[in-house]
Amino acid sequence: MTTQTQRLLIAGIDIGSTYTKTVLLDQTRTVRATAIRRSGYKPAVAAAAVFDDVLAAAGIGKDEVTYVATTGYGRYMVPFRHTQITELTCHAVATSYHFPSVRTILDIGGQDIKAIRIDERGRVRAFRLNDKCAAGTGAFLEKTSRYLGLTTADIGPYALRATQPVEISSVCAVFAESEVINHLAGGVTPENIMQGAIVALGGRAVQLMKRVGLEADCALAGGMTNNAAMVAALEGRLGAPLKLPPDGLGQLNGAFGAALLGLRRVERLLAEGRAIPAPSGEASATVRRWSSYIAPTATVAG
Amino acid sequence: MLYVAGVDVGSTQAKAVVLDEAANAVGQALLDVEMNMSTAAQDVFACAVADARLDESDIAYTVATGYGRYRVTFGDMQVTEISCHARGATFEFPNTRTVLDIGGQDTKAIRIGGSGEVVDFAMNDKCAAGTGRFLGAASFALETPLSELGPLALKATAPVKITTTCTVFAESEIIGHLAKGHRPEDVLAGMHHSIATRCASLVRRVGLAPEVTFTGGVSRNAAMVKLLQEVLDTPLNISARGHFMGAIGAALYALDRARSGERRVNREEVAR
Amino acid sequence: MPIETETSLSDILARCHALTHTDQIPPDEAAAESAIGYFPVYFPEEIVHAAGLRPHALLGGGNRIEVRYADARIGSFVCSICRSTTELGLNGSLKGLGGFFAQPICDAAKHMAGIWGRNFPEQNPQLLALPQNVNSPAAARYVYDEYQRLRAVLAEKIGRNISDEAIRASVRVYNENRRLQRALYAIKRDDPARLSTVETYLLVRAGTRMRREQHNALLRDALRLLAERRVRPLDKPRVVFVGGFCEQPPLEMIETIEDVCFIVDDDLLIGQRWLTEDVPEEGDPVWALAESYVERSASSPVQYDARKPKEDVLLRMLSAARAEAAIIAAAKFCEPGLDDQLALSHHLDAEKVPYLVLEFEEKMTSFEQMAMQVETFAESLLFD
Amino acid sequence: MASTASPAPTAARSLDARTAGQRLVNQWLANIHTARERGQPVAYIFVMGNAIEILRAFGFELVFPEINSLQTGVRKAAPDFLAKAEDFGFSPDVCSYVKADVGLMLSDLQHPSGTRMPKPDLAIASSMCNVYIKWAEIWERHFGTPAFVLDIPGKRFAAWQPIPGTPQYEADKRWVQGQLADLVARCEQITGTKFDPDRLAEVEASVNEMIRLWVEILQLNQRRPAPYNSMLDGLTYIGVLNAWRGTPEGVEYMRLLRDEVAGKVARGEGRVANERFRLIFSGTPCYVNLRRMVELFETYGGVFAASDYLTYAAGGLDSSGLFYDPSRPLESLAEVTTRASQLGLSNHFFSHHTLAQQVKDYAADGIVYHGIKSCRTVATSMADNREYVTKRYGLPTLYIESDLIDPRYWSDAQIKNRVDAFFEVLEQRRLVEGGA
Ligand SMILES: Nc1ncnc2c1ncn2[C@@H]1O[C@H](COP(=O)(O)OP(=O)(O)O)[C@@H](O)[C@H]1O
Ligand SMILES: Nc1ncnc2c1ncn2[C@@H]1O[C@H](COP(=O)(O)OP(=O)(O)O)[C@@H](O)[C@H]1O
Ligand code: SF4
Ligand code: SF4
Ligand code: SF4
Repeated sequence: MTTQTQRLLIAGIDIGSTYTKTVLLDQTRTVRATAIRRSGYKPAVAAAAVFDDVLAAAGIGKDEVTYVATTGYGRYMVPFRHTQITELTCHAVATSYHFPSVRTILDIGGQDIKAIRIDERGRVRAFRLNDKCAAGTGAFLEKTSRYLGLTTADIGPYALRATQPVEISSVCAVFAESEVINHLAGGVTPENIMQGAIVALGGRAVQLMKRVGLEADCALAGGMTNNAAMVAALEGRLGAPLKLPPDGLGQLNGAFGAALLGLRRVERLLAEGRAIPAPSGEASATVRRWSSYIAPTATVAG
Repeated sequence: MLYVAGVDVGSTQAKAVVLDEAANAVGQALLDVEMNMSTAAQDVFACAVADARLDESDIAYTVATGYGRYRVTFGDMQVTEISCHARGATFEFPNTRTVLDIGGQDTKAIRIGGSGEVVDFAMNDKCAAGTGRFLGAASFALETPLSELGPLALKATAPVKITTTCTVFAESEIIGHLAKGHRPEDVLAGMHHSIATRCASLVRRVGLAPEVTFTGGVSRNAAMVKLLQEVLDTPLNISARGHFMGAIGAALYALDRARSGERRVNREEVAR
Repeated sequence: MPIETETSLSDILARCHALTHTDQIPPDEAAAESAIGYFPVYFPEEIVHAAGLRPHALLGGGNRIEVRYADARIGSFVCSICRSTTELGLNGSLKGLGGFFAQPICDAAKHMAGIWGRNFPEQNPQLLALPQNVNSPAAARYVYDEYQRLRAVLAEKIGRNISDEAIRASVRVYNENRRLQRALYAIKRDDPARLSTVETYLLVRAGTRMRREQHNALLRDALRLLAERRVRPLDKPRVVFVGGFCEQPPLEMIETIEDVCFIVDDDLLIGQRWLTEDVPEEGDPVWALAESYVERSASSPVQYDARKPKEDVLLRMLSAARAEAAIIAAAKFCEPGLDDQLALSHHLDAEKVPYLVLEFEEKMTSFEQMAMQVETFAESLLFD
Repeated sequence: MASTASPAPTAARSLDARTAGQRLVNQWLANIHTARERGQPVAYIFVMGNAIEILRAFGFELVFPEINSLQTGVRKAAPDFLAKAEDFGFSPDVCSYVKADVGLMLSDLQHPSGTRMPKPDLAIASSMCNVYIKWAEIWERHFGTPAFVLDIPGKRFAAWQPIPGTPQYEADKRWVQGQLADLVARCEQITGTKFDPDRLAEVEASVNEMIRLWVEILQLNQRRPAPYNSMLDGLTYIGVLNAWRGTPEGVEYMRLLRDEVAGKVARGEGRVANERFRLIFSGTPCYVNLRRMVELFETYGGVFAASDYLTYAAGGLDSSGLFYDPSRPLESLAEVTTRASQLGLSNHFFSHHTLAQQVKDYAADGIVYHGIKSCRTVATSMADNREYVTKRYGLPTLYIESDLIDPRYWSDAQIKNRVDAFFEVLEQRRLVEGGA
């Protein structure tokens, strides 16, 4: 039997294409602990691992966690979740929690860019994702940095030292690599190349923001918030400051949003005097999938 | 004795071949293109010459080809990979009418006429999907050397359908499939298949006519050879020197020039 | 009893699926010769039907076929339905088609006729030049003339002329078919839990692979069974789906949407119910068809009609279906679709109607990203 | 080898007609600029599909959105305009002419040429390119100017012979004539002036003369060396031809041009110093890199002797020896418009023949196909066309892809690579044929 007075602990887990992130929240909406790991081979494993990390960090046991909300592309891969929400909704909720004035959010992730337009209540109004092309995602920077022998964390500080960034003209992230080689051969400094890549990426990102109908204020979420040079580049393009989630929650923004939504749900359940359901992880719709139906007489050409 | 060289500076690897008067390969070299194309060209040229136990000044004429052909400072002439691969392929397989060259960053299909002349060609556009890089990504994701990708893929029993065309994302799709519990060989087979079909359509663009010769670095990949033969449903000529075909073609053009009395212009400069 | 209902329903649907998810011209249709292929959107099937031939809607290759030949023949920025249809031609799936018609719905489609002309002259490929200007007083007469041309072409093919009476009979069959389709859509609209859009889609699409009389029977059975079907109500937002007028979205895409929304109206296979009212069954039947085309027809991005601004059409669709939001899809590289997608989304912005913009390709096979977008959309509609 | 072929000077020779043409273009732009204050009605119209004659007869000032858009490319302003349109929400896959034009609308119609484009009183979209119609819908939304769609049916199948007198030809003619009647009514209502057949007859007479000269000019390029490059000089000519179509000034210009070109032929002056290869260009040029593209070919002594683009741009009249009969102005306008579509513009069933014929007529060595990414009208079946032409006629062809005005799609290294290889092909072919 749960009561209003009971201590609540909500975990939000964001299983991204590159990193898996988690935030542990209590009923006062205070962040108790956070954890980040590379998603790697098995997202499910990474999720379980960050969950353990965050429990350890908070010094509590699994059973003390009231509710688990997952998000990110691996949101369905977590058996111990109570519910799953998409990262767009999570980013929207989290950002508008920090900055009610924000109307446009940019999330530059490892494998996609998302531009989200939200209303005053933090509801998603419109959004755009980049197409399935690496040119214009975090991967693009990581490839370039890998090539220049830099770690992801180096990218920002490094690029900030650029004096005259080169133009990266290739549409393709792969061809961009040989462009980088040529620039290096041409004696261009790595700083300037890195910055060039960042500017190129920034341009694409702002384009995407405009395509959702850019409205001030703007915020940046996702791992790219760790990249000071990118933040500067974006602000330059926008000609306006970007709001960044406080207390290093930038990359954790999705997880934080999931936790917030989880908490809301729990509060409603309690208010309605209902019990908190068991993890719904395995439950899935049992509608007939005609798309996966193989007609006996069907002959597939080609 | 007259010696000539062909240097093929590709996007990922630089190849050089030295031929003697009778067009026998007396030296060859293969280097990864690291930072600087010009130096890569210099180095691979030097290695090939050394491999032939010659001195750079013995080389009467040098033709440069490949993505970085204009960066070969010491070359006497530039010819496109298209002509060079065609020339090399018809030299090794005189009945060649179609050439498929899958390289590190671009893929070319070449149609060849009755007298070995290029009549038509097609190349991949501004997207690196379906090129050798795709395999590079696989090799990175699976931590398997390029040379072992093919053999491994051949072990596949239930090939996986690869949906991304993006070379960059291929890496994570592979990881995804592995995470879902697919066997590496099956995933690899899927990769190979997606490249094979892309390349096949390029071949059809110039019109498939036997015999078909498969050149470029990827021709060293047994699985790709097998798959292409299935998809194109025709046997492929494969040369042990397939990776060098561009360089060989270039060297043959160099030999033409040298025989017709041309001599390299800046010998002493290079000797320095 | 309901169990039996379910089984017999899914038998029917399974049959529809089998018929519509094979690329070969149905083998049982012994004479492929009698199949008259036509490219979207609308085609006056009645005239073909009256000739004793079988109209065969060409709806692309979906995400089942592997494009091997077509990429070498089609520009890189051209939609998938043109690509895959060309592929089906080149890989022999459409071998022996008794005729091929495209209409000037867009520049890509016009070229389909040319591609067919170069590659499959034996199929007598043609353009049925339906007009882009239906607002001129001269339009109906022109459509009439073009229909008579079609009638003559088909008559020559079968070696006898096609009587008015025969066409009138076909009009009757098709009028019933359109009535039955409207009945299906009524259920979808009033009781969406009873009939899903995927099911509707399969039922309607099956009509492109059988004689209309058979299809009428099939729809009647389906409607009877649907009436008996037991349904448990679900709480999902009601949306309309537009953008399926030509290139066909994969079933997975519709399912992905239906997982979280009720699609209460759509423009999928709109060509099958292009004529919105019964075609007059008296008088000159060809004139009746031509006049219906001009005066009583649906709307799509590939038909300009000053009387039907696309924005109004969508708003009417939304209110008629009591939908709270719209999903505005467009096929990749489909210029008409993409242009309208923008116009509509801007208008819905102004009207404060929530909408989701989706770009699809018939050949797409991974739906994670789309699921994420659709779920987000549903979440934005649901939660407060 | 090609690479050693001594490069020819690529500097374009200046024609005197160029100055004349330049003046005419400027005057035309000036007229457009001042149309509003002069209270002259303005019509937007596309080059394919011949309603221009009627508009002239009613004294409309003509704005060619296609020319506006290509000019943003020529003047290197395209990226800003395209970006504006894409920020507005247009997909990158949409026709870049449309996007450039939307960019112009969003820039308060301030064209980089310095001209302030007037709003249209009338917008005519022929069905020669269906995008015209979508484009007109955009104007309808933006300006509130209702679109007038002129549906011009074309060839129905390869063997179709719509001979005047046959029911099918008559049906199409009746249809077009009916719509032209609607258009006349629309014009009368907009301008408040009565339709004057004699005026139309005058316009038609001038058009006849211009086309007669234009065909002569085209044929003069069959001579070796070719006096001009259809993909550079030719484009300037066609621009003037359209802007001044059906006017005495236009006739004057064409005559001047014809004489000049004839003079060059007489003096044996070629566009390129040592003409080594004559080529046919199929498709629309890339206006952002026009000179660069031509230069890539001319350094090898390759000149574009002819192009199907010039046919599109001339409204198809050149292709079929079509002339108006000013004694029956409106009817003959309907006839010629219908024929031009059947025999010239809607060429889906015969574009490959036309090209092969041009290769013969112009003694060309090969065909260069330029696929336009965002233009389905040009690019949809070009590869298939090329396949057919190479297979059936054994002609050497080159296929390159970029865009009309979107520099993002121009990859110089890739295109140079292909052009280099193409000339190696042509050289090898010469060797094999023991020619040259
Ligand atoms: N410390 C850092 N410095 C700079 N960039 C970073 C840093 N950490 C992450 N990133 C960038 O953020 C991206 C991943 O961010 P994230 O939002 O976690 O992606 P996803 O959610 O798709 O896994 C990486 O591609 C990287 O470019
Ligand atoms: N030992 C090998 N086995 C199989 N494939 C190889 C091997 N070595 C190189 N490759 C393939 O060949 C590609 C490079 O081929 P190459 O023709 O040199 O391309 P380029 O000329 O563009 O550099 C590499 O991307 C790799 O996929
Ligand atoms: S262009 Fe490059 S980055 Fe984009 S999809 Fe192709 S390979 Fe990937
Ligand atoms: S999908 Fe669009 S572009 Fe393709 S054929 Fe249909 S209408 Fe034309
Ligand atoms: S699609 Fe092509 S022909 Fe049509 S308007 Fe655009 S550029 Fe012109």
